[in-house]
Amino acid sequence: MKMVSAIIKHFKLDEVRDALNKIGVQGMTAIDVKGFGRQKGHMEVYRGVEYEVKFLPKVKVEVAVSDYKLDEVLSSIQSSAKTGEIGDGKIFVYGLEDVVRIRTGEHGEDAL
Amino acid sequence: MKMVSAIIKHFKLDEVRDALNKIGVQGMTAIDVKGFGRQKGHMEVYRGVEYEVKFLPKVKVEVAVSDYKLDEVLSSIQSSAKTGEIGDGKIFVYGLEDVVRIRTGEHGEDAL
Amino acid sequence: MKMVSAIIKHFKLDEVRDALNKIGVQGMTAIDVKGFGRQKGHMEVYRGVEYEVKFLPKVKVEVAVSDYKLDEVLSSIQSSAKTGEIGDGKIFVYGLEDVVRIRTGEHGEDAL
Amino acid sequence: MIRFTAILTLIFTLSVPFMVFAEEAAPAGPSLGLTISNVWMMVATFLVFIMHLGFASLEAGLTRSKNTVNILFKNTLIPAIGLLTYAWFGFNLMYPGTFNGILGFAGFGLPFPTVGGALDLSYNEGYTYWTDFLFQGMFAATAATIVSGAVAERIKLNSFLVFSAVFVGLVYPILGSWKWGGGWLDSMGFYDFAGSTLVHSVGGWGALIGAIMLGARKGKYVDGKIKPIPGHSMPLATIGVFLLWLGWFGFNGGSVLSADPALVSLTLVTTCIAAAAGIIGAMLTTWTISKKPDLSMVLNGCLAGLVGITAGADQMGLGSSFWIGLIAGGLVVVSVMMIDKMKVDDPVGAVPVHLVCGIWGTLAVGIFGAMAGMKQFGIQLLGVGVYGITTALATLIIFSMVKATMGLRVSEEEEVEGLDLGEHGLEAYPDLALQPGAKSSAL
Amino acid sequence: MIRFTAILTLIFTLSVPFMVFAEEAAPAGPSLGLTISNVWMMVATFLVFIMHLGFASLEAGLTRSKNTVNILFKNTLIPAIGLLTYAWFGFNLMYPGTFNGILGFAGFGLPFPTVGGALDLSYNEGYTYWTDFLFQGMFAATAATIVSGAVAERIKLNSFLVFSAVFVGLVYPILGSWKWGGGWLDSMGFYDFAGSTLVHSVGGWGALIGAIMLGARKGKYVDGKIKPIPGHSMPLATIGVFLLWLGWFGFNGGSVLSADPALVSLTLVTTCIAAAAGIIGAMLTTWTISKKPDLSMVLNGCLAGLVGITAGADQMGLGSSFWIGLIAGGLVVVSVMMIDKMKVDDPVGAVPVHLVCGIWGTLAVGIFGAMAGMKQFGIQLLGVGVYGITTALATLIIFSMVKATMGLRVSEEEEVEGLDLGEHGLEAYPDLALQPGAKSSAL
Amino acid sequence: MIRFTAILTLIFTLSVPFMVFAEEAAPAGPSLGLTISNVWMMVATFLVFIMHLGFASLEAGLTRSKNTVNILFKNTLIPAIGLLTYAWFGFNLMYPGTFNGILGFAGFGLPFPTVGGALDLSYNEGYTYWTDFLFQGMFAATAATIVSGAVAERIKLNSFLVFSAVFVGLVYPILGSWKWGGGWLDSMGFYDFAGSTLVHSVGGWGALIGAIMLGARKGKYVDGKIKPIPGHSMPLATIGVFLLWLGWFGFNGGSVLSADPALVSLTLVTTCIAAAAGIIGAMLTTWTISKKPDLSMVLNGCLAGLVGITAGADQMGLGSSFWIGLIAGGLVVVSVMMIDKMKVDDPVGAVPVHLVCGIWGTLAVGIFGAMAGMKQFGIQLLGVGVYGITTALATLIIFSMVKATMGLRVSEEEEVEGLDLGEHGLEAYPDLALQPGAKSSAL
Ligand SMILES: Nc1ncnc2c1ncn2[C@@H]1O[C@H](COP(=O)(O)OP(=O)(O)O)[C@@H](O)[C@H]1O
Ligand SMILES: Nc1ncnc2c1ncn2[C@@H]1O[C@H](COP(=O)(O)OP(=O)(O)O)[C@@H](O)[C@H]1O
Ligand SMILES: Nc1ncnc2c1ncn2[C@@H]1O[C@H](COP(=O)(O)OP(=O)(O)O)[C@@H](O)[C@H]1O
Repeated sequence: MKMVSAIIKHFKLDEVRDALNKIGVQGMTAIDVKGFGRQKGHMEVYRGVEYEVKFLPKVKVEVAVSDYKLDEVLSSIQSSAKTGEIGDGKIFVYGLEDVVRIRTGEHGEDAL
Repeated sequence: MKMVSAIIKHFKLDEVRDALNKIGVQGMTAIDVKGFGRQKGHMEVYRGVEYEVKFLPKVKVEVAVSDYKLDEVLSSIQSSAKTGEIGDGKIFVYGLEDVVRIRTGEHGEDAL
Repeated sequence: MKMVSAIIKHFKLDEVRDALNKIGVQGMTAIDVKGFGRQKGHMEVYRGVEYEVKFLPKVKVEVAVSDYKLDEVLSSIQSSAKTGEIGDGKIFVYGLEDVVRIRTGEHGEDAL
Repeated sequence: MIRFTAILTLIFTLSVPFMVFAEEAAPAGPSLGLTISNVWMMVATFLVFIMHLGFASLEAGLTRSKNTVNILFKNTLIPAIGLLTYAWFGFNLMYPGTFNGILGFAGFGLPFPTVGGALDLSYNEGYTYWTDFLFQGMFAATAATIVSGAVAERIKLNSFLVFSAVFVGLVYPILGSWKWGGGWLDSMGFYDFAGSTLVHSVGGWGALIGAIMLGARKGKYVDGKIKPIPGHSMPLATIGVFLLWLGWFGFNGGSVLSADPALVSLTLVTTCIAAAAGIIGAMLTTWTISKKPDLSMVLNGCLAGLVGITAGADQMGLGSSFWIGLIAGGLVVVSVMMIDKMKVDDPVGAVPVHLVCGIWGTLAVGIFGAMAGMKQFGIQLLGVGVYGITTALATLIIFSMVKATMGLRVSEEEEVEGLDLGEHGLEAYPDLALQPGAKSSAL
Repeated sequence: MIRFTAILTLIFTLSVPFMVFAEEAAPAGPSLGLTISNVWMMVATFLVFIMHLGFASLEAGLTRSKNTVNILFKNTLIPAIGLLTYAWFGFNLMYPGTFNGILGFAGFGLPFPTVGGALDLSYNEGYTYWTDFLFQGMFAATAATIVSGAVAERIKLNSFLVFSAVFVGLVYPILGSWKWGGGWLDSMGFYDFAGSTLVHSVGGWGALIGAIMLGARKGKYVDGKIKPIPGHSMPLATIGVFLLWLGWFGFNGGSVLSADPALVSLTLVTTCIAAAAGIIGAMLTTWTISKKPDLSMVLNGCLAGLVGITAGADQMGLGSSFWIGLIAGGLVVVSVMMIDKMKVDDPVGAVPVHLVCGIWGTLAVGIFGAMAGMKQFGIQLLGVGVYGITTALATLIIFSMVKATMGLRVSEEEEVEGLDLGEHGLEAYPDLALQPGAKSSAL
Repeated sequence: MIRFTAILTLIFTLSVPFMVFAEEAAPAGPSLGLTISNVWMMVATFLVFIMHLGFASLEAGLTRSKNTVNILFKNTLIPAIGLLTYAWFGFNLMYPGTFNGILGFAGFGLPFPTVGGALDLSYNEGYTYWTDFLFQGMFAATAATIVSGAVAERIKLNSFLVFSAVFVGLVYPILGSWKWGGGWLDSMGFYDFAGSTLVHSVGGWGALIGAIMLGARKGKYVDGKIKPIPGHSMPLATIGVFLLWLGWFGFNGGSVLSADPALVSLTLVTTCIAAAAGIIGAMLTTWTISKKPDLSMVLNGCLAGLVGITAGADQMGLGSSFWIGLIAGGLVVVSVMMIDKMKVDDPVGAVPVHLVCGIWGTLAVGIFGAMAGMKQFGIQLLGVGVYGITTALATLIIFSMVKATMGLRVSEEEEVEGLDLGEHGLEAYPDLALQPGAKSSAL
């Protein structure tokens, strides 16, 4: 199993969720994060002094998937989250050694 | 070493922490997240229009453990976080290649 | 590739970011978390009753790096985040199986 | 719900004849004295009105964000329900004119006195009929608000609304008539200038009975230990207390019922000295007991001083006001802790502030100031007792009836999830949820 | 920007001669009646002033946190712009003295009447020249504020400021002169006590035209479906509404233009009964329609009742006030939903509250109370129509000209990112961002 | 702490004899003129009172959330300490009757004037003894509040409380007696209508010395660069400024010390025009300099205009008021930036607003309006200098003594962690922490 963790723009969250739903992914977890990357932060001014807020608000979406689904999920996220501009984000893929469904105690693929 | 990452209900956080303490786990990190799963979101109404808030508030608890402790930790979390109802959450297990304690610079199991 | 995930103190965030920038790391993601560890929480009083707030505010910084850069990144974080006192935090290292840049669709090292 | 609407519509339709129209309210040369006093009484009315925002802010601030919409909703409804029931029958229950001293009723609606087709300005030297009604009506609604804080975070919305309507429409006016309406306790010499007992203790008893009948919030008392449940916004709570202090200028100052310069200004000074002393008293007590000075206690201390001085604000000198306030400030801290130990869960401290200090203030009239004396103290004690027993009983009956018919407490699930979602389907701070578009997010 | 500053400076420099100095304003034995009424009118002025904070809070509460700084900025600027333009020419456009009934102007600045070198106190029985100006000036600025809510979260800051200056400086006073300035609609018998039409509908038409011309906020109507965009803070919104109710005591009570005890106090009672009934009306309607009682609707219901009673607050009895308010409360809920279905995006409900209920209140003068009658109803309808057409037209022209020259709407990117960053480079709640040092973080 | 309590109790016990009781305050036919003016002065008192909430909100809004409880605590204590010390000795230090012009004292407590056992109503034409005390007492406390903002986020709580007690109890009244008490500067012709110097500059000097002695907040100036530390809530800051503007109606309007219709209403108009012009002045300056219009600066600009007009609010015409306000608005923006460059860390802008514009307003009396002239300008300059030197010196001494005995600044750890946890063990927004039960979380 793999854990897919995508850093995307806030306003793309609904689209990504719908895209994932469409290919049969039923669970995911979203987290508010702040990103720092090629996209430069925005300038703010406070009481006459300008300063750069370097971390930009992003959402991280985590989806656990079976190995065979990985490619489909990756391209689904990539196409639904894309605007073509800098700051679109990144997807990270981790190996997942086990999954447990708390309610039932099931392990592995069954728990997904 | 493994990283155990559990998505649980907010009001179970204290119980899970206490359960982990009891089996000797002394460190953990908690994060506010929003979950989307089998459990359906709640309906809200705003100015006459109903809509579904699909992401529900959950907590993610991350615990790094030695390999030999994994099973104990998993069952400890599973039993303390369980209510038996949909939405109890999931536990994900990752492989952990290294750990560093910042204060001392120790690596590996010693740093846990 | 590796994912380096460091739990640090809030007021060290800028230093860590600058240190990473200096060694050529251009992207990272930061998340507000609450930590529980050797460092004890603080006591609060509310309406005559004392209680311990056990989870302390921390920041998690996630940095994806090429394998060859791992050691440099680890020691850079460790030295910039260190105060020498309990609660300095921990660094966790995961294996990263793939990375995708959403904007371009590039995979692997190219996407970093 | 639809049935409820229909009944309400019917009831109001029937009552309209009783609401006499004021089509020709053109006045004929009002006296300057009346005009001045009436301006003052109107200002006092505005100040009492703003206390409702004070209560709303304080209660919202001292409870959790998942119940904030519910609190704000209740506190918006209370003045509405209060004013309408008071207009419909409450005012005439409270001030029935000459009556048997226990229960009287001057009829439905507000049949205003006229002379030559216009409003009779000889109604009172200090205010017109309309000002009288509005000032008293704003007062009436505050009693219900006091209960609201103590039962917060677990009471069902419609149960609370029904309770409030009965409490503010019937209980408060009837009990009020015994003293302010010229009833039997008034004849006996019981003194309560602006309502330490008539408003605050009455509200406080309602709060106590309500809190006991509902039981504690889930998670408040676990394995015999008290687990604090901090409120969600100290700024809101502080805004609330400052607005309440502001409102008290009208609450006490308006209770002079005229613009009499000496008496009104003395009242304002005693009120402020007691409030200031209440703050100091609470600070010293909490700092001594808890080692750290607790803002929420100091805020309660300010209100404690205000409630304490209310019964005798026109009878005290500066020294007396200072001591009444200082003691009230200490009392409130100690009684918050005691009530907590008795496992009565009162999220905002309504019982310590309004009940405990209401009693203290009423008795203080017999201890300090112009009326001090054993005999007066005895009468004050009697009044405290009478109001205590009758209000407690009345509240018990109403809450029991509501409980039997509609239920009192929300489900455990709703309580955990928060009443905002359960009762209203609306969050207080929706942007804190993860909503696309809500966050300010750079592209 | 620099050019703008230069022009403004030039303009004001030129106009200073018109601002007559009041160096010797020492009064010579004012009458007690004037003194009392003037105190009352000053209090009323303060209350109307605080409505600006009410609007600021309500609008900020009902919109998203990423646009909060922008809303607060606009609402801070509006009274400033309003007072200065009104001082400079607005007051003398609105009250030109005897004029042709359509357009008159008494000159730039505020040339106050003097007698023997001092302020002429015979100016009016109820207030001095200065009180008159300040009370009317505070009123004027509210009309622009109404528009602000409807166009929130997408209008360019400087475009809005220019619009406001013209709207409050020219449109409102000229239209106002037709009735309150003694113009042609006044001669025809049109009645609008405190401005259901002159303030609220005028503001409401501006709001409607503005909202239509700007188009909906991104994400509000997607694939033909309405997607609610909840505001970010219900406590702020509630504080706003309570402050507005408080302000209305001055808005309506001050419109008596003297401290007449009978009339002012009656006005306050009708105002409060209508507000209370508006709350109940909105609650019943929203509870019936949505199954859950919506706080934001109940808050709007309170304002609806207040707007509804405003045209006839001195003409109504209690029953009439109740029905006017109750119907307004129902109307506002229904019209919020209807306007939404028509895909006009009005984030705070300015159109339902101020336009719909402003019209309702104006017509109600012909249906209820002392002036009720077919003829009066006809005249009221005429007034509603005249003000509707002229304001809509005027607003259309101004907005079109602003659009052509400076543009109306911020870029899509700025809208997504929020106007706080785009227009001001400042966040409303910077601590919620991840800033080292901001968070309370144990070492 | 216990010892402190004991001492305080002792002190107050001793002083009680000095607090004469007002047992028989029944008035005997007050004149209508007095009654009216007294109503006005009481209203003005309420307005000055609400400034304390204004300061609390503004300061809390412009600082970080980890120090909010501390700020609210201080601002709740200040009026309490202010009123009690003023009652005990401050009032009689400030208004000692006939005295040597430099230092006088009319005794402890408030020995009110009586005639025939009742309050002597011939005390003053405009107010009773009690109203006088309360109005002046509310004023007194504002001077200490000004300091509070400048030393925020790093001063020890008890050190600040001790400083405040001495500052408001001794420094302010003694300095005040030189002018308002009829002392030597008054004799010389120095003019300060409502306190640009006596309240605002005095507070501002305290703020400046305090900010310098404490040093900057950790992280404000790093490697010679200014790192902005944005406040945590712009809505709170805005609420604060609107409440302050509201309060200024009483601050300036009440300083007429009677309800004189011409003078009071003129004062209100000049006050509002200056506030409005201050907003515009600050907006133009910040927009020009920073390219983006900064809300926090515009809010400061409003206060700058208000502080600027305060010294001559009864002496100015409209044009003068406009220019005084506009310049104040520009001045505040420039001086915020200059003070920052000098590495004096003043989180809320207390020094630019109260000190810089207080000086500007005092001098403006010699430049604009009825008193303009070289001679008056010279006297004004003298007053500014005298108050500057003495206040700065007095503050330096007090702060040095406090520093030597109790220390001034919290530990670096406490500063990083926040004073809310360090001094109070309480968070301002506990729900934002991860507390089970706090969050609204679906089961
Ligand atoms: N090396 C990295 N490690 C962790 N997160 C990263 C890394 N690089 C980028 N990110 C995250 O991805 C987001 C988008 O990256 P960015 O470089 O700005 O965009 P793009 O790849 O489209 O040019 C960043 O805001 C950050 O949260
Ligand atoms: N595939 C997944 N990837 C990531 N997180 C998931 C996944 N499935 C579920 N979750 C998380 O687990 C939580 C509980 O899942 P849910 O399916 O509702 O409960 P249950 O497994 O008990 O039926 C979700 O709210 C979500 O945060
Ligand atoms: N086993 C663990 N799993 C996950 N997070 C941990 C673990 N141990 C510590 N942490 C995180 O690291 C932070 C610092 O750990 P702590 O033990 O207090 O410091 P130190 O290692 O310097 O003594 C904690 O607050 C927690 O967030």
